[in-house]
Amino acid sequence: MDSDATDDQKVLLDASVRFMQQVCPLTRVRERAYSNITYAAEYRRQAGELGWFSMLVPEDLGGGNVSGNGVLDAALVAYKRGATLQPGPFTGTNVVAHALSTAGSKEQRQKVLPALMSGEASASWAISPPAGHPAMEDGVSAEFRGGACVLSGCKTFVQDVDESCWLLVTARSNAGVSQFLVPPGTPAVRVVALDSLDISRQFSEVHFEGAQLPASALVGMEGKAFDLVAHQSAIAAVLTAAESVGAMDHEFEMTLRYAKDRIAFGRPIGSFQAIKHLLADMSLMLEMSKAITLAAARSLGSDDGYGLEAASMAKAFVGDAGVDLAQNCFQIFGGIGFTWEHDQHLYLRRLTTDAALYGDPAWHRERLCQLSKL
Amino acid sequence: MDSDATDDQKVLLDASVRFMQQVCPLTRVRERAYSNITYAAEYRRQAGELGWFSMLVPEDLGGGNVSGNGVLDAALVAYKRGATLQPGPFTGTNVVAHALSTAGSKEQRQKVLPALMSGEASASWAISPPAGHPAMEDGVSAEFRGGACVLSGCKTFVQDVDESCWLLVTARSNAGVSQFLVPPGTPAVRVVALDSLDISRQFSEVHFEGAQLPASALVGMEGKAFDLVAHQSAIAAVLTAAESVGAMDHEFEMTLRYAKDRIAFGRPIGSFQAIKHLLADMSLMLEMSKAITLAAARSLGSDDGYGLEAASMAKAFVGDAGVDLAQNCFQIFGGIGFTWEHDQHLYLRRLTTDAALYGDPAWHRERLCQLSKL
Amino acid sequence: MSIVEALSEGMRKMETDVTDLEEFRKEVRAWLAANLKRRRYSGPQAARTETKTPEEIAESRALQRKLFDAGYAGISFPKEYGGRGLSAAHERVFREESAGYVMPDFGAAGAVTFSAIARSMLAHASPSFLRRHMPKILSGEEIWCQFYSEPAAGSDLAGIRTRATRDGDRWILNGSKIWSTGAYYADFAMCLARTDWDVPKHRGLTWFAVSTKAEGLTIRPIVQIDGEAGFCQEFLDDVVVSSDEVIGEVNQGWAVAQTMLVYERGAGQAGPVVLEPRTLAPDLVALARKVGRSNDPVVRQSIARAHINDYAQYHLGKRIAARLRASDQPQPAVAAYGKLASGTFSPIRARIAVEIGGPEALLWHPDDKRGMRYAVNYLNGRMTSIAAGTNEMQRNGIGERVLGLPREPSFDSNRPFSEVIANARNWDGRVS
Amino acid sequence: MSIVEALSEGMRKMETDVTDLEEFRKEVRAWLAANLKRRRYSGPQAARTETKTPEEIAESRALQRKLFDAGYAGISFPKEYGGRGLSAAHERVFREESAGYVMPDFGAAGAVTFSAIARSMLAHASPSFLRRHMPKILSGEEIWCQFYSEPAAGSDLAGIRTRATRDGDRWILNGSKIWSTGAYYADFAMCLARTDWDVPKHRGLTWFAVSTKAEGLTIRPIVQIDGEAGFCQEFLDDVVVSSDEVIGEVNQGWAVAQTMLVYERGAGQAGPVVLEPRTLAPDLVALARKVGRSNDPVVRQSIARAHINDYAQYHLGKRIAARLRASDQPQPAVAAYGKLASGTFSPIRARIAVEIGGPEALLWHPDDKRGMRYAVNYLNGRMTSIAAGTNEMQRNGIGERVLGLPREPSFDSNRPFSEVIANARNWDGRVS
Repeated sequence: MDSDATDDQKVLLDASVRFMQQVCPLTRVRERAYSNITYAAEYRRQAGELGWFSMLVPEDLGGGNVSGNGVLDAALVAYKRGATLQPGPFTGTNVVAHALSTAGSKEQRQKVLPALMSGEASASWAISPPAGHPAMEDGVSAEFRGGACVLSGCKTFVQDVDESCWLLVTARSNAGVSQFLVPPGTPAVRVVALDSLDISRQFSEVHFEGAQLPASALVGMEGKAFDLVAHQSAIAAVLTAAESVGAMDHEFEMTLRYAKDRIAFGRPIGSFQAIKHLLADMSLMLEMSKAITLAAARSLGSDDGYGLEAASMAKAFVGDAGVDLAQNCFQIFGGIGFTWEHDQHLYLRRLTTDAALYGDPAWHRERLCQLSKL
Repeated sequence: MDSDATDDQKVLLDASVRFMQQVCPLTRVRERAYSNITYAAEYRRQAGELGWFSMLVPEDLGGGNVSGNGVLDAALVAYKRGATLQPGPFTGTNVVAHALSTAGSKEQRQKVLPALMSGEASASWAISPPAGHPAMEDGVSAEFRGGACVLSGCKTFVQDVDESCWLLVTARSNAGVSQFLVPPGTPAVRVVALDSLDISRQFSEVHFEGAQLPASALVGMEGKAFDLVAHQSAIAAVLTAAESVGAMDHEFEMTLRYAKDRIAFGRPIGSFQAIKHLLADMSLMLEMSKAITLAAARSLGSDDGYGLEAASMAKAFVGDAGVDLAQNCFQIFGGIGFTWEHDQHLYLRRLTTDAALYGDPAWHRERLCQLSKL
Repeated sequence: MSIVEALSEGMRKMETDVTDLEEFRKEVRAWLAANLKRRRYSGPQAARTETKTPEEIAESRALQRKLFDAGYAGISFPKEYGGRGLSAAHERVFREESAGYVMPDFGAAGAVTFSAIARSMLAHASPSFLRRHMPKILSGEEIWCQFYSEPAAGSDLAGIRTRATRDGDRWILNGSKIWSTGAYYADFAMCLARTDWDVPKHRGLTWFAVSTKAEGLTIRPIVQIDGEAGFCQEFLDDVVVSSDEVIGEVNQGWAVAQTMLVYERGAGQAGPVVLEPRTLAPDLVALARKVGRSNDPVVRQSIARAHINDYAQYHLGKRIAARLRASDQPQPAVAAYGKLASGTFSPIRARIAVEIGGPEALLWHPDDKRGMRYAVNYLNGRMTSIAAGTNEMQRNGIGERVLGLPREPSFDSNRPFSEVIANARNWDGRVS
Repeated sequence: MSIVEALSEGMRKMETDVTDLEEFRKEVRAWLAANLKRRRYSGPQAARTETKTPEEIAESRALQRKLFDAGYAGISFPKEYGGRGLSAAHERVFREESAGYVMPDFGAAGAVTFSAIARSMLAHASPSFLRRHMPKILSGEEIWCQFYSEPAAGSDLAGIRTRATRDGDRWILNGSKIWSTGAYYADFAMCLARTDWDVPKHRGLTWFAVSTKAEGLTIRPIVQIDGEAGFCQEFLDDVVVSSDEVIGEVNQGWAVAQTMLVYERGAGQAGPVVLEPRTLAPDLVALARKVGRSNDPVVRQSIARAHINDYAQYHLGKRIAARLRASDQPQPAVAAYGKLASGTFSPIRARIAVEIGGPEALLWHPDDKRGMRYAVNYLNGRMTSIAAGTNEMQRNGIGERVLGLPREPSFDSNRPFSEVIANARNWDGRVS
């Protein structure tokens, strides 16, 4: 999607790519370098310097973007991140930065937001309930007792939570949907690291065992978070789709090269229609994935009235197309793709997980119907 | 599926094929010969002589089959019928003959059943409501007033109703699901012939405008038809799937021949993998369609406890596979397939309609879940 | 200078001749609002080749004349041939602005006339030919069609067997053509014939302008599977054509065909003419509501799928257009993405309607012609997957020309065509 | 006598030697009930090549020995080679009856040993070779594996580059093999090597029996994407093999390979060993219930689809088996339907589980190894679409050998193999 970037965006992307190549190439992803706290902190700090976590924050709060459309800038960075399966809660931190900018208290904006933007701290969004269709706000209930608020329940699929990580928790109370900003190290919040199909990132389950939070932990007003959650969900959808498109693009290139190089029956296998036509179809789906993701980023970032719908459409389309593409690449690689040392499985794992993250294709299709008043 | 037939079944099938070749080859189907009453009556009479409408009727009621499994025999005949897109309510008449054998009154068994078996009269099943998911029993309500029963509402997708056609109407009353045998020419029963995607058969809408029927029109007990309707539905599913498989088989053969004969780029097009692999996949789906349809017929006809499930599985699988196959054949024929004079569209029309008839694939999948207590 | 270079030079030249585009946009906007009727988005337009009545054609001719008189026909065509002599960017502005209006509709033949045929002529025909025909084309007086495909030459576009024999300063044409869209109301046809049989297939072809009233020419409508007859089949029996009416060089017909292909695939348009789909598949929603299934989660999934595909296809089109605009050269293989997308998703979409509607989509009252629209869409659902280049041909093009995959073995590109025909039946796949 | 004739004569011969099958069935039923443990249907078995521990292998050897001692190993193998000398029908009876029991499990290597390897040996190896090895194979003492595929020879099965050079009455082998299932616990390998480079590829191949303890042989487990290491890669560095241990004729290895293929594809089994799936996809139902989505209509559609495909696949298998039994000749291309069905539907089924489960299928507690089963199935979902003949190869076989479609052009079947290798890189698709 480089050809879609403006000159200013290209500067941002080039710097970002250099950073990733130096600090976290695929070999380091394989080693799970990001699970080391010191490494992760340094990664975040440098990413913060590049502006990765400031793009959805208005200038008067210290943020900024290069094109006037922060969602589009972030999506282009996400696309580059996806190509080398970068770890770290990029989507989460940006979603939380957006939420604090939009609805955070003065304290949250002044104390937490700058730390997120600089990469000093990270943030992740605890949204998915452990069971059921990802009806986003389920899983954790909030009860107000005196000046404190008590959270109980569980969220899962929370990405890259570490000791310095703030959690934005979307929960239900009698008043409706509310959100809470939970500081790292809060008592009765138990983070359980899980193993995962996707080995490029770390997912956790977070248990809220009657965790007490001060009222100041509320983001926005109690029970009024519905619209903000919808917007956060759209941002997460677009950024996840963009990361997927990056991963698709890279995997497609690997596979294309293999189809040209691999010889069987005295010919390169890419000369057989069975392979050639499959690659042509995959290329079409990849181009459509790029087109719909960019369209969604443009629409959501410019508040043109169709952003929520477009975001859900992009997530649904790319979710399915990404898994299809990874499966087809696997088929073309054949036996060699079954080996641990080959990279294809890293992409298959990532794209399959991305499809489910922040709402799977079926969920976003249903959401599109609801947004369209069907 | 000839190789699956016993010697006795082969005799039945050979005679049936000769009859169809002589009386109703594809040229006559195109001319809609069956819309002529005299022709239809003669067709039915000869078909009756072959035993087409007796196979689901026990011997003590004058029926009989050649293999001990009437559903299997009927499915094999249906398969042969499908190959040349035969008209006439074969499925309907057999379903009604089964219903009367199982639950009909003495009068219905003695007066109507013999006429159906001989082909003197035909019968069609009015089951599909005009709207909604084909929740089979909707669309017509029955109300008992004194000795009479009044039917109101509408059924659609009723096949090949003509002046001599009995209707088995599945309706709701306060007591539950009931069925009624409506004689041809009943007042306040208005048959509206519709145009249809499928031009090999005639479908109608039947309006019941407060039609009064005597209590003797009930088939079985009021409100107790649920199990019988489920069994009828399974029979209709298997016979429709079998007709579809016959149509698929014939269309596949036509297309395979074309792929061998048609030259492009100095080669027969069937030598290109794009065509060859598509045909191989279609052939697989065709073989699976044969396998699942025969399995369902065997299971349903032998009352082995899994017949209803198997019938729904066959209908769902073949419904989708039939439309896929017809679409792929169209693609292989290319331009020539767009012409009215080419036969491919007759098969496309038929297979698409078969998929929807007596419950579409989605409906049968949901039914499978319900039968499986999910 | 290759055709590709000639074309791109032409495009660049026009691009440089820039007047104030925004000024032009205002002018266009005002004229459209004052003179044409609006249309609205009602779901994607299904491909269909409908029979056109003489009245409909006459109406479209009048509307085309209106555009021509106002200077909006052939905006980027040279003035000496009846155009306005503005740039491709102006043409684009007009297309963007007019997307919401009812425009002349000559059916598929219209699209062919104004994009592929007129533009290929501009690139290849002689000045005298262009002065003779182009103003009549732009004003709607001459509708053209193609005599291109043949019963034995479909995907294999260069496998033409219609024969043209030179006879002094005229040519005698014999053979048979098929899939000529709108030939029954066209005034002229651009006809491809073989003028040399002893060279490989691409090197012995020539284009001719043939009047549809020519003696020895029989035009017969083809009844399609939807009952319409928008296509025709032709039989050429000693049809005489003057040497003046050769388009491009003799035996260089493949070069013209390549140009034509570029414009047919939309490289000459460089901009989507459809509206952005921002309403959830209105046709499917209406159908689902009608049959009471709009709350069925399975149906809702299908409706959403259809709309998402529409939306992705629209933005793919925009993306392709932008890429083509940014490029110095026409890129037919890039345009093939749009064709393949349509060929892939149109059949799926037509099928979704039939699945949602069930009997409501499959059956209709004989006197309710609107009731058959889902069935007709379904039958025509494969139009874009077959006509004007099958999905398979698009995949070959994308695979080899965009992705750079190694070629399919070719058995017919280096041998005399007469020999290829003779050998094909004995083809056994063995390569010595 | 061709291999196919030899095989079918062998099959017929065994079939004629009929004792009372029903008597045999009773005997088997009683023995199984008294000696083995039962198993139940719990959804289709996902293809997977797991690491086997020495303990598991030892257990399976003991169980195999138990079968052997009771006369149920090699039921249709000749008595002189340790078998029971009964018919293929007896073998089938045993397979049907034992389907519900826990049987010896040497992993994929076991299936290879007892079907493909043992039966190919029977058809091609010398009597002295068979007397030496076969009783040990049947009793579980000698587990065999294949050294067949190579890094540069996957789908192109005859493109072998491992070299065997004659040296008096012994051969020296050099090269590299891959995808040898269970090589790390096998005792012997059947190894294919090129013994003549100056003839077309199919005509210069020979099979050798190689001890896995041979000097110069390095066996290295391949870590798979699911973390298991059931496959191995081998390096042969001047491995010496005695001429006694050649299997079949020198340079006629392709004939042996063809026989092996027939048995690998199940033509030697002629009967499904799985249970009829009559319970709605139990694994998926359990998962849907666990995540509270068993009432979601979209999930229910997926579950039904999966079960219907399972059911159709099972009955396809039965149908193929019946057709193979009815035929006089092995029909590997017919058996290819079963392989293609599995290769088509296994990946779909694995994906459905992941879609239903969402995080529940994608994530698991590190100490809950069962929690990762959906992820492992998913990673192995393409096993049957790739291993032992890709879907693409099955489609070629069905297309050409069952449907009779014209052949793909072949560039390597008539030229010396050394020349094919040299030319492949310069392949340009042009056919002179």
